[in-house]
Amino acid sequence: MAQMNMIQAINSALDVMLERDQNVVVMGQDVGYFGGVFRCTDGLQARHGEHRVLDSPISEGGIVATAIGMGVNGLRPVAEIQFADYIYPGFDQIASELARIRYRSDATFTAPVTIRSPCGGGIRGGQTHSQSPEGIFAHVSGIKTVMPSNPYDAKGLLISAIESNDPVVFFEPKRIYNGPFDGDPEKPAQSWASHAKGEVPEDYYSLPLDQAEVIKEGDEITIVTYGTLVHVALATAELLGVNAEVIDVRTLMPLDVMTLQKSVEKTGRCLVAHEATRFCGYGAELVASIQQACFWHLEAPIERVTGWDTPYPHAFEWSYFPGQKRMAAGIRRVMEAG
Amino acid sequence: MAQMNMIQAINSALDVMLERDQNVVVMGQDVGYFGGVFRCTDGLQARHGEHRVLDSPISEGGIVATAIGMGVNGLRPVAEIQFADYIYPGFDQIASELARIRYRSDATFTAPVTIRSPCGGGIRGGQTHSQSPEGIFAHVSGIKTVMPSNPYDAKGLLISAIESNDPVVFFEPKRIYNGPFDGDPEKPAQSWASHAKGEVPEDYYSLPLDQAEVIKEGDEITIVTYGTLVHVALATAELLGVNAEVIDVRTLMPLDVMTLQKSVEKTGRCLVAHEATRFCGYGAELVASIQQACFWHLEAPIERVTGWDTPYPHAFEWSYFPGQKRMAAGIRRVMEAG
Amino acid sequence: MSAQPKIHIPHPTARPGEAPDFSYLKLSDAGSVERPPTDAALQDMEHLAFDLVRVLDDEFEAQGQWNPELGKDELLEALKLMTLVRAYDDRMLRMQRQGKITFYMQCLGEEATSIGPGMALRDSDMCFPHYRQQALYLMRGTGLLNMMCHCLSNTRDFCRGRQMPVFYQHAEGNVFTISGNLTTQYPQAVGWAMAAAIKGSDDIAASWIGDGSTAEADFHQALTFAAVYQAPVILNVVNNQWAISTFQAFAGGELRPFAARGPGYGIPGLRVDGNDLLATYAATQWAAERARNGGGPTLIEFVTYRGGAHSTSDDPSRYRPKDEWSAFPLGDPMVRLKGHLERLGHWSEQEQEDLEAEMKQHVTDTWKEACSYGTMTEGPFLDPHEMFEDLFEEMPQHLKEQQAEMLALEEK
Amino acid sequence: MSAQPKIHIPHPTARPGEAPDFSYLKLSDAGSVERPPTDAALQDMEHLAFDLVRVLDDEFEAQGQWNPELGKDELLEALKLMTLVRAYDDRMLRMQRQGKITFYMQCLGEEATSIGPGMALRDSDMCFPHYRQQALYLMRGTGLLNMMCHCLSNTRDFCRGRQMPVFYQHAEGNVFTISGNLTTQYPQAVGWAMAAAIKGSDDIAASWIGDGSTAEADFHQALTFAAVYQAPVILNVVNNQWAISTFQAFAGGELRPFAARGPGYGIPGLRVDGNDLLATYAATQWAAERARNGGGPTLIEFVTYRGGAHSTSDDPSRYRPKDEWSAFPLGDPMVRLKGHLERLGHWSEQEQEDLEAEMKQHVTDTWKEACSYGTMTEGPFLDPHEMFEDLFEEMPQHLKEQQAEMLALEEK
Ligand SMILES: Cc1ncc(C[n+]2csc(CCOP(=O)(O)OP(=O)(O)O)c2C)c(N)n1
Ligand SMILES: Cc1ncc(C[n+]2csc(CCOP(=O)(O)OP(=O)(O)O)c2C)c(N)n1
Ligand SMILES: [Mg+2]
Ligand SMILES: [Mg+2]
Repeated sequence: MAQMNMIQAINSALDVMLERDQNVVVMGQDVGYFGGVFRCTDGLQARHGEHRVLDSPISEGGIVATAIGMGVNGLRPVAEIQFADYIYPGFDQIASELARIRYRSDATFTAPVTIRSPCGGGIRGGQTHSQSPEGIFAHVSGIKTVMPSNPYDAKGLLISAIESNDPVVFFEPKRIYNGPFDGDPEKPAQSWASHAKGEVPEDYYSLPLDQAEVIKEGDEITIVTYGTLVHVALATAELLGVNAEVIDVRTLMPLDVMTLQKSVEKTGRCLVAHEATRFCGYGAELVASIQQACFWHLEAPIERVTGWDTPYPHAFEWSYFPGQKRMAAGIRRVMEAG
Repeated sequence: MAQMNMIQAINSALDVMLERDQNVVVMGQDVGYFGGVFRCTDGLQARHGEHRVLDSPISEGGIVATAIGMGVNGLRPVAEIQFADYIYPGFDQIASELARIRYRSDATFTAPVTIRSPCGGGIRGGQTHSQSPEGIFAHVSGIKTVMPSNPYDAKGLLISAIESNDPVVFFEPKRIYNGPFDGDPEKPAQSWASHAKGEVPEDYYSLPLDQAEVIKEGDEITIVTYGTLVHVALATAELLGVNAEVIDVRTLMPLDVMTLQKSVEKTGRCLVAHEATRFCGYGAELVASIQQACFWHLEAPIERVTGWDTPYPHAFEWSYFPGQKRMAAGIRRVMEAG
Repeated sequence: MSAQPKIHIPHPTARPGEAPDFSYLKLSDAGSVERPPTDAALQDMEHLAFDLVRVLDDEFEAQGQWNPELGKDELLEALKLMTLVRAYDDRMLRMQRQGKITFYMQCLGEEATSIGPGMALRDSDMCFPHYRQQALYLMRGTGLLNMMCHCLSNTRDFCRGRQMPVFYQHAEGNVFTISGNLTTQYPQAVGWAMAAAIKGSDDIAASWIGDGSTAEADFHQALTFAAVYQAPVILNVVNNQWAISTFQAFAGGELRPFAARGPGYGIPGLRVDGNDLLATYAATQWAAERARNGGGPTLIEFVTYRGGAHSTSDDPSRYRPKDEWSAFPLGDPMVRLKGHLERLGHWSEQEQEDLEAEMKQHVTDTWKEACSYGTMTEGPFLDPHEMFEDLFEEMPQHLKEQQAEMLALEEK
Repeated sequence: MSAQPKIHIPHPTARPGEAPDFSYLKLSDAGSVERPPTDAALQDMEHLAFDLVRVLDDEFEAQGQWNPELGKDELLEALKLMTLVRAYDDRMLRMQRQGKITFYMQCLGEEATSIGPGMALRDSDMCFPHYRQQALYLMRGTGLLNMMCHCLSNTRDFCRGRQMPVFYQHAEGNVFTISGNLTTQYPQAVGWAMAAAIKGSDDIAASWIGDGSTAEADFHQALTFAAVYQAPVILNVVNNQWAISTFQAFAGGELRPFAARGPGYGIPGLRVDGNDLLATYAATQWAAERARNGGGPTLIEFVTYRGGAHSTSDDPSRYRPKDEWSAFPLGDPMVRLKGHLERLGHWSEQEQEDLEAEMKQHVTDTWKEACSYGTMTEGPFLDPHEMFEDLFEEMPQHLKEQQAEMLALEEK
């Protein structure tokens, strides 16, 4: 076992897969010689060659499209979109093509492409470097959508994504690349070194792409979340002294409803939380699925704690980010209702 | 008053606005000389000139982008995307630009663009001519999303969309262009002529962009829906002899929660229905909003009747479309629960 | 403010009721354009994007350096295929009119833009077609029966009813699954070609789009990536003068031919007589050799004309003269190929008549067989529960539940 | 399978530690390129996409037909602006390093690519810049103070804290709001220009992007729409040789200059010495006159060099030689402009020193004033509740509720 931050864990996943499978190729803007603007691909080109770790033109549509073509021709491309905010020029190729090639061809053609992209705020990136668009991708039938919350999961889930014959969109919350973040920007930065999930095997391992994880057991309330907000939820519940069960969804599509259901049937109360905007976001699906599965067990309405329904403003990062204050208010609303 | 089908009503809205406001321009593929593949712009170029009703190159991204530029320069463009399935190449310009220009510039720049696009299945269009992507647009902060269910609303809402200084994405369920459709494909085609909402004033009028409409009052269950499924809901409830309150959402964003809440507080039971795929779709937001607003009044879980979470297969159009059978089952589930 | 010319609005040269006018088309004489070596430098052949590579002259004789010197068998094979495609198109169009299939798209008049290239490629080269290259599927062994069954969405449909008619696929034959979304396959072909080269294969990729489709973003993405990585790919633009109702000028064909986009990116552009099978073959052969030898991509514009409606949903008499096709200066590819074979003494009017009758019969027989696997109105039908399959390799839980929901409803 | 050359991977001519090598840049002598009339036909000036329009020679003398014959006042105005921009960049870069602002992007070495064009345009012409045209905002009256306040996201920030530093805007000055998304403004500029023409105005639009950004889809959409409608627009590509870590070859600049994309679409392409203010002015003047008279769009490539890091988040020493800028054959635009003024006897070393000191002082004073309106760490601060405003013309109910939620929490 080694200590890794999320960047190193992702780098390690790519390295392991480039080594194990000659068909794996890594591509994206600045990922080659330079090693990526967040260093996730650092050293990979030097180790695996410039025909397997490719710098790409600044064209997200072209990156996804050529990755599809490569996938159809037997490669297993892992494409980086430099920021999730810039994935939209590639959206048509993802939603209309990548998600449908297997289906429309009755599985005679497939494109096992993984698209990695850093998402979320917290690095003063303003409205164009902070988005969390996972809800949009979760709604597109035919792709899997993943968001890890720690180095251990990041590596194991990314390896599974690369090995999957289904296309996977893999969002990496950049705020927790270097350390867990509990939602309090005043605190000194944490590192993954002191965190259990910062222990990461150097070799190959994989994690299932359809299982949520109960991060902390509890019986008073279920907090269903993923990405950065897992850490905010844990910290806030502790602060409030609420015995919360915190569930990390991990794979947003397909959703592991069973794990959520079990928990909410136990606690009777549920809070759903994410950093993305609220309206018609992923949290809505969580609420809809949970209320259907657990209606008779619910003792209070399911509440959502999310980013506001505006862009992520540069000056108001911490007013925008759903931190401990909003999480606490959400927990209280759920706990006090009824 | 005149009898109009939805195509004529849309045509009339465009005509009225081209006449009233010299800044209104209409653009899109085949909309000019030809009058549009669904004939929504028939005759407009001849009447208003080829500099105000423009054929566009086959480039949805370019259409949206140039419409934005025109909007910034004082015009009020109404752009047609030939099929909602083909809106994605324009998605970046919609989500990253159109939705944010006012916001990021503190309202010093605005682009009052309306984007019209036919959506939905029922015309044997297969997986690339049948999509209902409204949920994706409803999730993008900064645009309004509208879908009318009849000629009267189509004209009034489209006029409001064009007059609005906010960008609006306006989806037109093509299955009901020529007549209401109650979900039974075996029945002879209906025409709008015999329908109350087929009565459409020839002149200017507008409808608010933030109000749902109670189409039919009832007290046993609330069916919240929009577009084609409004008609399916009405027919099915009647068939079942259930005294349903049927609400047409009309404007999906902003959502008129108050009207839904009032109804569900009265009925205690709610079914949400749309043609789009279910997972993380617009129905999830309806469920989430309603369960939060009306939790203490709910006597049963809110159910969803939707398209399946697959593409729209050519051969199985009527197995895919959420018709009367699925609507009836949904109503029964809600009515019998508890 | 001054009295200012407004923006330019492109117009076709003739509208319904007016006399067709193709004077805008710059034509070269057959045989007049030089054929550079396939490793020539771009700057030595830029004119190829403006000239028109033609082999067959008005007397149907093959002329000049681009003559691919096809033998009798190959020429006859091409003619047979063309005759078959036309018989197929004709039948399917009528079947659509009779409501037997929901939709159809002919390639009438454009047959040589896929048959020539298809013949000049290797079977292991991958094709990413637009929707008017039905000939490619026939050439690569898809089989008429399978294609008809697909158009019928019947029990033998290779995509199990998931796609509209004419959106074929043929993995074993290396022809990609057609998308309804224009131009998406163009940069995919570039990616496929890059992968071939990365894997050390000398297979190449070829893709086709229409003139109107060149305006889509994916055109640029394809050309950019192809140029940057020197991908072994042939990018074809079938300029049949019309998109749906808009003339090719609306995609930017008015000022410069589409082939001329190529050199701007550093990619050779060839403008080719698309109704001359010998020319379409020769151009592809040239570009394939160049690509296979590491010379990178080529952009080929085939100048042709859409002889029929855009699709069965279209009525071209609303926007163009009815007799435009007959006035098209590059003629009919079938008449020209047949003329060439006759000229060579390999073929006669009678033999052509017999061939047409034979193909028609073959199509009729196959249609009957196809219908025995089901039509839209008469069984046997595909099983609708299959609609949940193949979206993912393994069906996820929520789709299993939806499938169960569908089943449960039917049992009621 | 054969031993096959793999795909081509572009390489820069030098990596860290290696000697800079600009031999790939084709240069023309100053004054050597002819200036065609602004209504010339494209085919008579295709070479302009390959040549390099230069006015200032190595002795800083203005040469040839492109000499815009600027007067002393204009030249001095340009130099002052350049000096100001450099002082501003320098200060802001240091302020970012000290943590006073969160981010910054210099335009070091590229100043002439916006100052020349900005001067040659009319004030009513609309500019859609990339993020390295800070000079345009200064020229159009945005004001140094406002720009600094924006970078500080303080109470005077014109976008009320919504955008990252350097994403300026200036509606009254007709300079658009900058987007973080590359190239999106390019086709928007085309639409703006189309609208101007439709409305009967003779205002034109100009837009700027970088070399790397030409690979984005919007580049193609802009060129296509501009060509089809002959929109009165100037599309500038600032080729500063680098995107972030990737050399311009990765956008396809290796085989053909970016200016050469233009003619492929039917748009004149000019390749211009971007470090020669007289040339950047002259090229814009030419293109503006052409556009204003109904001659349609022009694509201009300014050849320059990114003197600094990509942004304050970047460390260029990881991917390129440290001394590359000093070896750049087109020099430093400020040195050249100053040299020209000296040569004309209008300016001296001493005057320049004084000017620099003055500008530095001005920037320092303004910075102090800007900070009085708040910094990221010290108040006064913007009111965060304003974040819900302006997304829509009227705030919809759900945003009112979210705003109330935020307020309620604070009261606790
Ligand atoms: C992305 C997208 N936009 C629009 C359409 C609708 N559409 C289908 S075919 C067509 C015209 C294409 O013209 P062209 O590329 O010239 O091909 P041709 O039909 O002439 O072969 C249009 C606009 C589509 N299928 N996909
Ligand atoms: C759509 C999009 N993709 C990626 C990025 C990230 N990014 C910001 S600047 C940049 C490089 C741009 O290079 P170039 O166009 O040459 O401009 P320069 O910085 O040299 O002025 C990249 C990749 C972005 N901002 N937007
Ligand atoms: Mg065409
Ligand atoms: Mg650059």
